[in-house]
Amino acid sequence: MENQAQVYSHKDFESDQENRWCPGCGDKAVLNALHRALPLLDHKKEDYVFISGIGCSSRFPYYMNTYGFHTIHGRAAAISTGTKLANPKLSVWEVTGDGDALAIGGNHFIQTLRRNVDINILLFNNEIYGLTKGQFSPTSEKGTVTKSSPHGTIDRPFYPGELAIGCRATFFARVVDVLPKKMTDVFVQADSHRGASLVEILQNCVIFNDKVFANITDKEVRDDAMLWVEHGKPMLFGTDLKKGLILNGLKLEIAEIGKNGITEKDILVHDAHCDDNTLHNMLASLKRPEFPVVFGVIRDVVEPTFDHGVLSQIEEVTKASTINSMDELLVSGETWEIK
Amino acid sequence: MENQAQVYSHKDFESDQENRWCPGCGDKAVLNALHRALPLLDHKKEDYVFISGIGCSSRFPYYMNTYGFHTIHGRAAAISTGTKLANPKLSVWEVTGDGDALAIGGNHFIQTLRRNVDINILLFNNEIYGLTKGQFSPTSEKGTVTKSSPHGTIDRPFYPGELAIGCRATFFARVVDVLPKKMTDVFVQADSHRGASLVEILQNCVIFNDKVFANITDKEVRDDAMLWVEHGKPMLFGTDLKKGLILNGLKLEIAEIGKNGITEKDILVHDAHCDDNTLHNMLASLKRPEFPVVFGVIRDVVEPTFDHGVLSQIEEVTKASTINSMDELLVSGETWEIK
Amino acid sequence: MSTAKTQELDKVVIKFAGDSGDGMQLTGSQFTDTSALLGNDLATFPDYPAEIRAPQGTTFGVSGFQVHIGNVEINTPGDIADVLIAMNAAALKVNLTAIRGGATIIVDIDNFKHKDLEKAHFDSDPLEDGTLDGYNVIEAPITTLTREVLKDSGLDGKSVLRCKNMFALGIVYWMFNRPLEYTEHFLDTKFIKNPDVANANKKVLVAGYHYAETIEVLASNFVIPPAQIERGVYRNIMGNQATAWGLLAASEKSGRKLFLGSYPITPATDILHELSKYKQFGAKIVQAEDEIAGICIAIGASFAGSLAVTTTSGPGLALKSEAIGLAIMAELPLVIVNVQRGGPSTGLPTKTEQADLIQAVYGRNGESPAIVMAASTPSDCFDFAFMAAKISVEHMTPVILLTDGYLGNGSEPWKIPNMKSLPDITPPILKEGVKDWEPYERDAERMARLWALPGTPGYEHRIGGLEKDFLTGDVSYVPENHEKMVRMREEKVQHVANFIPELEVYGKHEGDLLVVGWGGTYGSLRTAVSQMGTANIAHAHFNYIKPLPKNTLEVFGRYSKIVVCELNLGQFTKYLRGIFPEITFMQYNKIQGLPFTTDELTTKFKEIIAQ
Amino acid sequence: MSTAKTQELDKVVIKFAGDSGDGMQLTGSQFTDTSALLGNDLATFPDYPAEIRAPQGTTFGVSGFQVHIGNVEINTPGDIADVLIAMNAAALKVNLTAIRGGATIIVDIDNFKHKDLEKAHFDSDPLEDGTLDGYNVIEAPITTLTREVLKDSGLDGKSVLRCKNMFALGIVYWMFNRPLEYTEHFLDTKFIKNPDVANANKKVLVAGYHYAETIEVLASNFVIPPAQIERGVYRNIMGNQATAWGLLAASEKSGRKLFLGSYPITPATDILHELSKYKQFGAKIVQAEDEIAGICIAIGASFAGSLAVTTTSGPGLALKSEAIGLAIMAELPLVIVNVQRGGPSTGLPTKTEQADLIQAVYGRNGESPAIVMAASTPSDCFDFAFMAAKISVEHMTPVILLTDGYLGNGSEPWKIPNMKSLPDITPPILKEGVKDWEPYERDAERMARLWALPGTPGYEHRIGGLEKDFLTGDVSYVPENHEKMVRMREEKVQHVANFIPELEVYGKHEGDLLVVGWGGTYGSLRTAVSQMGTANIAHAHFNYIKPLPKNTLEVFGRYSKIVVCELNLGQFTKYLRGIFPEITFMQYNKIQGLPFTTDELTTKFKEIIAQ
Ligand SMILES: Cc1ncc(C[n+]2csc(CCOP(=O)(O)OP(=O)(O)O)c2C)c(N)n1
Ligand SMILES: Cc1ncc(C[n+]2csc(CCOP(=O)(O)OP(=O)(O)O)c2C)c(N)n1
Ligand code: SF4
Ligand code: SF4
Ligand SMILES: [Mg+2]
Ligand SMILES: [Mg+2]
Repeated sequence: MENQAQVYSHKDFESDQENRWCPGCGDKAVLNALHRALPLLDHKKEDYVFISGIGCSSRFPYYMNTYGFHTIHGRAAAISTGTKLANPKLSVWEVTGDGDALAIGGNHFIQTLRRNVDINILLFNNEIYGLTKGQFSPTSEKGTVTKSSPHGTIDRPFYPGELAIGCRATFFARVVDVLPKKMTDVFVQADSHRGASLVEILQNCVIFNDKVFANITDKEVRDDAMLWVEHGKPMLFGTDLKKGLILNGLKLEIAEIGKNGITEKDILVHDAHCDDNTLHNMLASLKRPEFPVVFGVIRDVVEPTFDHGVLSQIEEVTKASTINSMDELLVSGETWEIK
Repeated sequence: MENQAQVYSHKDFESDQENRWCPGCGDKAVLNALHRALPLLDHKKEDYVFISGIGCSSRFPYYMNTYGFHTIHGRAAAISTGTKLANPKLSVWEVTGDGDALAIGGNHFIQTLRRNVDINILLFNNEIYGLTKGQFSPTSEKGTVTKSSPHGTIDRPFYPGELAIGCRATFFARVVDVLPKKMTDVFVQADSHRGASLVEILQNCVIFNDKVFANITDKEVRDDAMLWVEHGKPMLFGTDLKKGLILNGLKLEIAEIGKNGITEKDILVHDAHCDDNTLHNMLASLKRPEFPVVFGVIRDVVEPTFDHGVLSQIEEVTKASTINSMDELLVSGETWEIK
Repeated sequence: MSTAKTQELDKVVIKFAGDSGDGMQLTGSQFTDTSALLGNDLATFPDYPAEIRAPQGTTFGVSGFQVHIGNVEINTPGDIADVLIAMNAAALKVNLTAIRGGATIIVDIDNFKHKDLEKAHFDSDPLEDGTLDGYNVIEAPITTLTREVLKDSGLDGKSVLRCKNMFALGIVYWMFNRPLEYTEHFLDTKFIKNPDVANANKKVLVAGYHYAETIEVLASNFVIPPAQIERGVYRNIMGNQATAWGLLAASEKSGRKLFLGSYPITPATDILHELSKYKQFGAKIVQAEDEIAGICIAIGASFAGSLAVTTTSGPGLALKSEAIGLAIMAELPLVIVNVQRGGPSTGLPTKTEQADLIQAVYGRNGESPAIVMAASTPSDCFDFAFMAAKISVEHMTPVILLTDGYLGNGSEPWKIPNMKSLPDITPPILKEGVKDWEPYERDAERMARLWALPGTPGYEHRIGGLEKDFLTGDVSYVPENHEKMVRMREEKVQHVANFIPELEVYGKHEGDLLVVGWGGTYGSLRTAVSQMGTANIAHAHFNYIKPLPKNTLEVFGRYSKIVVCELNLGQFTKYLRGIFPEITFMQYNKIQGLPFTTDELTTKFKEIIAQ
Repeated sequence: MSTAKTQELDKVVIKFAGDSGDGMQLTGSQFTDTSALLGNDLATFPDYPAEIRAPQGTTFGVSGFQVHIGNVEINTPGDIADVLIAMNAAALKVNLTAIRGGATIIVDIDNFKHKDLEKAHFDSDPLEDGTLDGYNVIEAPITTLTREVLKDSGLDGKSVLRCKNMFALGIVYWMFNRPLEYTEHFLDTKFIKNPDVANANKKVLVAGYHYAETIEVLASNFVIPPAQIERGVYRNIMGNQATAWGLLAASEKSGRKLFLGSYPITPATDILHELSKYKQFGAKIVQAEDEIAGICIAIGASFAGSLAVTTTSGPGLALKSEAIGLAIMAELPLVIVNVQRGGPSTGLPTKTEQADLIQAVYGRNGESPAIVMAASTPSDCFDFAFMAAKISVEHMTPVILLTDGYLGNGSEPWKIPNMKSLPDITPPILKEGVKDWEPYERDAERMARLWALPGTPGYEHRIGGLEKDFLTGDVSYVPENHEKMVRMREEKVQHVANFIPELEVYGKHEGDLLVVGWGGTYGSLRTAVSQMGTANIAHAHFNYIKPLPKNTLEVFGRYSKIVVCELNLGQFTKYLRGIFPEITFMQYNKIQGLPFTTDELTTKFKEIIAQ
């Protein structure tokens, strides 16, 4: 936020704590991507605060050589809100899991997006409760078999992007643990967005939900399964980027460049900055196997932030106020003297 | 649900409790509309259960001569879920306010919609906390001046319909306290929908938020300000229903019949039952003064309900199970005998 | 003109009662303010209905305002009224059990018609059926006379009726020989944009005064001379307002911005309302989505260096339990104000009770000691809110401050303090540039760790809810470290005893009976003990619950009997027994949503002494 | 073949320790099951790392399983091990302080290379630097030998390594003269789809056995003859599983379908897992969005007539506080199982502690009495879960059942009961057709109101969290009614004392010292007291906390000294002092996330008696 003289390397952000995630856990890739993103940003090291709830992913702050707070389950959004409001010059990153944010923390999650507090929310979505050893989460697809759903789940899942847009979120992006460079890029964009920046990270839990995203991330399917959007660019995917999205009425369809006279010009160009969230919602909800899953910054619009609102109201009230110290307040209004 | 021999009148549903709402409170109109809706439904009187949280609106169960539970603040959705699951033949109605459902109860609200529990949710939205004497709520428009926001609110509001659609809700309708007959109609439709039926009721709080909906309900503006949708019917409004909605790309626009060659045929026909919720979301989010506010059943689609899923899983497991009594369970697996 | 004579009185309890819409709160406050200006000591208690605005004329829609004034020290709003103003039948019905035999009852006879009696559930007319035998009943046609006075005012019917409370006030002003100027001035200011309404009200006020002077029914009127009150500038203050101001004062003194994370709940909401008015002090106020968010937002703000506060009442405190544990573990300052109400569950939300003490002390998982304090009068809510904030930031751990609905909504004259006269607050903020600092390092005196604020270079560190290493604050599963930390957190709280005043008694230095109370029962207990005449009795009142004042045991030892009086089933008693197994505690409890009355207390005390 | 001689032993404590991936839990269970089949009494305790799967070879990734077997009564998994199997250097490091001097230590020498020592934070090699002087160390190249045995098996390297735990098990089977059949059969069943793997494991098991038989280092092997165990059919059962089964049994007995609303939390989650398996009993299981939803969904189900249950651990109990108050006010049955863990806050989630007692008893707003019980062994979790359900539905009020991580994860042989032998459960369900019934009418004996289930014609009524009229259940603000209801709710809970067994003591009927405990410390206290020889001592163990058994005071009166032993700072002690001010309680506390050891207890008891 403020200009800094110092130039940081990723090492500056690595803490001395032994990493306790399972070998092969996707969380490590995210950590690395973030270690690499921070030096690209414009904050002083001492201004970073990482605040997490409880879960495997919520151990994140211990591995960051910044200010950090590993709080209680589900409440990281509220605690982050408090920290940001109290000192708006801090760069506050909330780290949370699909259980932490969307089960117990569901309320704070939606309220934080609604209020548009200027924090970055890293939502580690592994579609499972890792730390408690493998129960289904609110993002587990229907039918998921886990220790607490031996016959498959009955719940329909949440789709974080759709839920966020239901709260009129101003920033929503999706990344995946296997593509660290792209993660770093998106983290940088999340930071530069003023307001609540929600980044959904598809993260593989090797122990309890291994390969849940394999149908998206496997090398063989990846090209057809991922569509990376970029503001101002046509929404292309597939090997050699020969497929793209077009609109038919209120529905998205896949078109192949070169077939049926389709050229790149026919392909929808991504507008992350348009106020109307209809298309963003459609993009966020595309699912395999009919469609590719959309990655990158899907929505990024400017709206007043809550923290800024709080500050400017304080300023306005202060300007207008005639009572400016406690001694003045104490004798204001009706008083009388006993002599 | 089950066929009933008995025919009820609204009097059968009136309890003997003195009504304690403020004179002129919109809650009373809702109560009357519901007293009149129940006799039109197919449940036995003893099968109705009204479950509320805390708030002025949550006193509702006391005025219903049915089973009722006035619970704690924000938890009516969870408690209703339990009651419905425990005895699926009951007709469970959750009664809640904008604070009860969308502030403290936000999490249970979204999870209940996500799970698609077969209950009816009456959300009394007066954009204020009534019972605690007038603080802003999560639905209060930005800038609202209340006792706790003497300088206007900074929060952006929730729009219940949008939030619900973000949870993939299967039923969303909107009504208003000043049109009791329409309320009754919609309550009947909510009841016949299997799954979570969310009815947002715009309700006037005469004491703390009087006339907040006047720009919609005032006799002079009403015709232009309200669009009542009905499945399969064109979306018309205005005096003599001469205006209607048309689609321009991904945006809704207002067209006037007779102008620019527009006829009734050009007007969008409402399809409440289509799976895709894009248009429903657009309808739910129309706002004054650019657009009329949309009322009636906006979305009503069939999806498996949570309660049905729970029951059928029990049936399946029971069929497949070889252990069917506690005595059998106790001696199952590894045992040994000491002689 | 009446020939009534004027009598001098020591003190009197007056209750104004009417429909929610009748303006009884305003009427009562006017009488209070005028009396305060005359130098009386006083205490008040408003008594709102649970419903926002119940149908007119019903018993559950009655709103009351009781004021106790005197030329002697006044500690409570009074048990029962000497004068009742009943604006309708329902107001009489509701208050019948709360007036002294022989009391004066002024009724607006216009609202005792058949339908009024019915709504009030009177089977027959109480003005005729002997119900009021033994009372001095003044039947005034208040509504009719108000209409009459204003018939040419040009005001509409509804506005005219809104003036009738001024007629009643006029009568009472005459009865107690009070001047009208203060209220006339108030009306002019309040209706500055509407002089017609101001004038109408003033006219009716004067008419009421003259009516009382004229009619013969009032045998006499009274004078209550000024009390012996300490010199100084005074104001009236309500408990919840005093709490809010105490917190603001602590913010100014400590140099830490106030940060409130709160969710509305009766009867605590007024603190949120009050603080929302003073953004010019840099106070940040978040009305959160629920109690859990309220406290968590505050904890986040505390981490960042604010004077963090959350306010609530019983059910809300229950919801905050888990997060309080986090603040204890993270050793962050946090003030939790709990304005108690009747429980359990939703209970009696508009009534008073002291039944959250044990929740405040014990209501969390694990060994999670919090400092617990309690205010005892509307005005000392200021002092204890200030002290709660001071102790919390100086000792780096949460403080729970208990008040109650009776204190929060009650008001009394308050000698305005000077900010300079308040103690300093010195939060242990870690200054830039210190070497070799460890996050859980602590000073010997207070055992408080240092507050290293995010944004300060070089102190990057991580805290959290898992058990912490004694020095580094890193996560530690070491068994001995856990035991050390559990004992340290308890000891740190106990250490606060070195920083709080010792317990003082009122009455005999030693004797037959020590009356023990805590929190909001101060007024009733002090009054009762002072009325015990020559009995060998004293009163010890606790504001510091955990830790207790250091001399507590010594004080207890000076009396042969101890009775702990509480508005619950004996929570403080149980707590004291756990700490002082060597002392025998008797207990006296009431749990009716109401304060103790002097009578029931003195009766009990005499009984105990006689045993 | 070895010429070792066979010795007879009374009991032995064996600890299997290795990397999380080394299969130590399975190894331990196999040894346990085989010993159980031979008729030994036993108790076990698994000791998981907090991390799911930490990097190989690190100390925080060590997983252990301790088993205590004997031909005498065994009440605990044992304080310290007589035999340690350490699959790598980290496993040795972590367990060094938990083995008896002179113990036998079997190490896999292949995992004591330089990098292994480094990861385990050994500065020098413990096998050489004298660290293990005084122990009987057996250095076996387990990994190498396993590889050797399976070199022609066709299995890949990873799968081969997964068999090495069987080598260790084989060694231990030889040491204690156990047959291999049970485990061989187990392996055949477990890998029924993968006979290659089954055969490989069996081969390695036999190889280990033969290795031990062959090498000369093992001076002797041991026999532990069967214990004197009551006749009957037995199984091993873990505490959490027993809790689940007790609830299922109560459901069958009461005719009320089980309904669980729960949210995962360590160490309670296994109850949810276990119950999720038995939908064929009609049990409805909802994994809710959080603890509050979990309890509220259960309350909704209780209203509709289910046997409603919610399960959690400390922080979750804190979150449920408010809703428990609702169930108390609405007088609905509800079983709340709290599997305690180390606190405060997130604390030590995988460690055991008894520090939620006071939260269970007091942690709610207002006067909100709940029945509180505690199980004391893994297997009696069945009995107390059953009783909690019985009491809750029969008395129509919530019951909090406390267990802990030590009980929940521990296991022991359990004599399988017969459903007929369990007491009946008769919920007070209101039958159709009763006239003149009132919602809050109650029977004299139990003071329970009747359960009028939605769906029953004619009983339409409203309940809720506001104070209720004593009879009609309508909302009531009447002061006297409130006091009556508050006292009634407390009394109703106290009345349960008439329905529970009296307190029994183990040891002397009267004497010098009564050792008092509650819940999960049963095994340690009983063992310690039994080892006090001729001392005039007895042990009284509480399973019913609120209300206490009726004869509690009488029992206390029979001993000159009483010491209350708890894994907290003295919560039960405080509670008892509040109830029995006439009794002097000493206390002995430990708060390290670990159970008491017999040694520390007997030392303490002797000290007290000598005083
Ligand atoms: C109040 C409370 N309830 C429950 C838990 C147990 N718990 C810890 S983490 C967790 C879920 C973790 O899932 P997620 O947020 O998806 O994180 P992951 O481990 O998958 O990264 C649960 C249920 C807790 N610590 N505190
Ligand atoms: C745990 C808890 N927190 C707070 C409250 C106080 N409270 C009661 S109702 C209410 C809000 C009511 O608003 P809404 O749900 O919109 O209902 P309305 O009164 O407007 O119908 C609040 C904050 C409470 N009763 N319990
Ligand atoms: S359990 Fe899953 S999410 Fe947790 S650390 Fe292991 S791999 Fe990662
Ligand atoms: S306060 Fe408002 S919502 Fe509540 S009863 Fe009165 S008018 Fe209705
Ligand atoms: Mg997860
Ligand atoms: Mg509302």
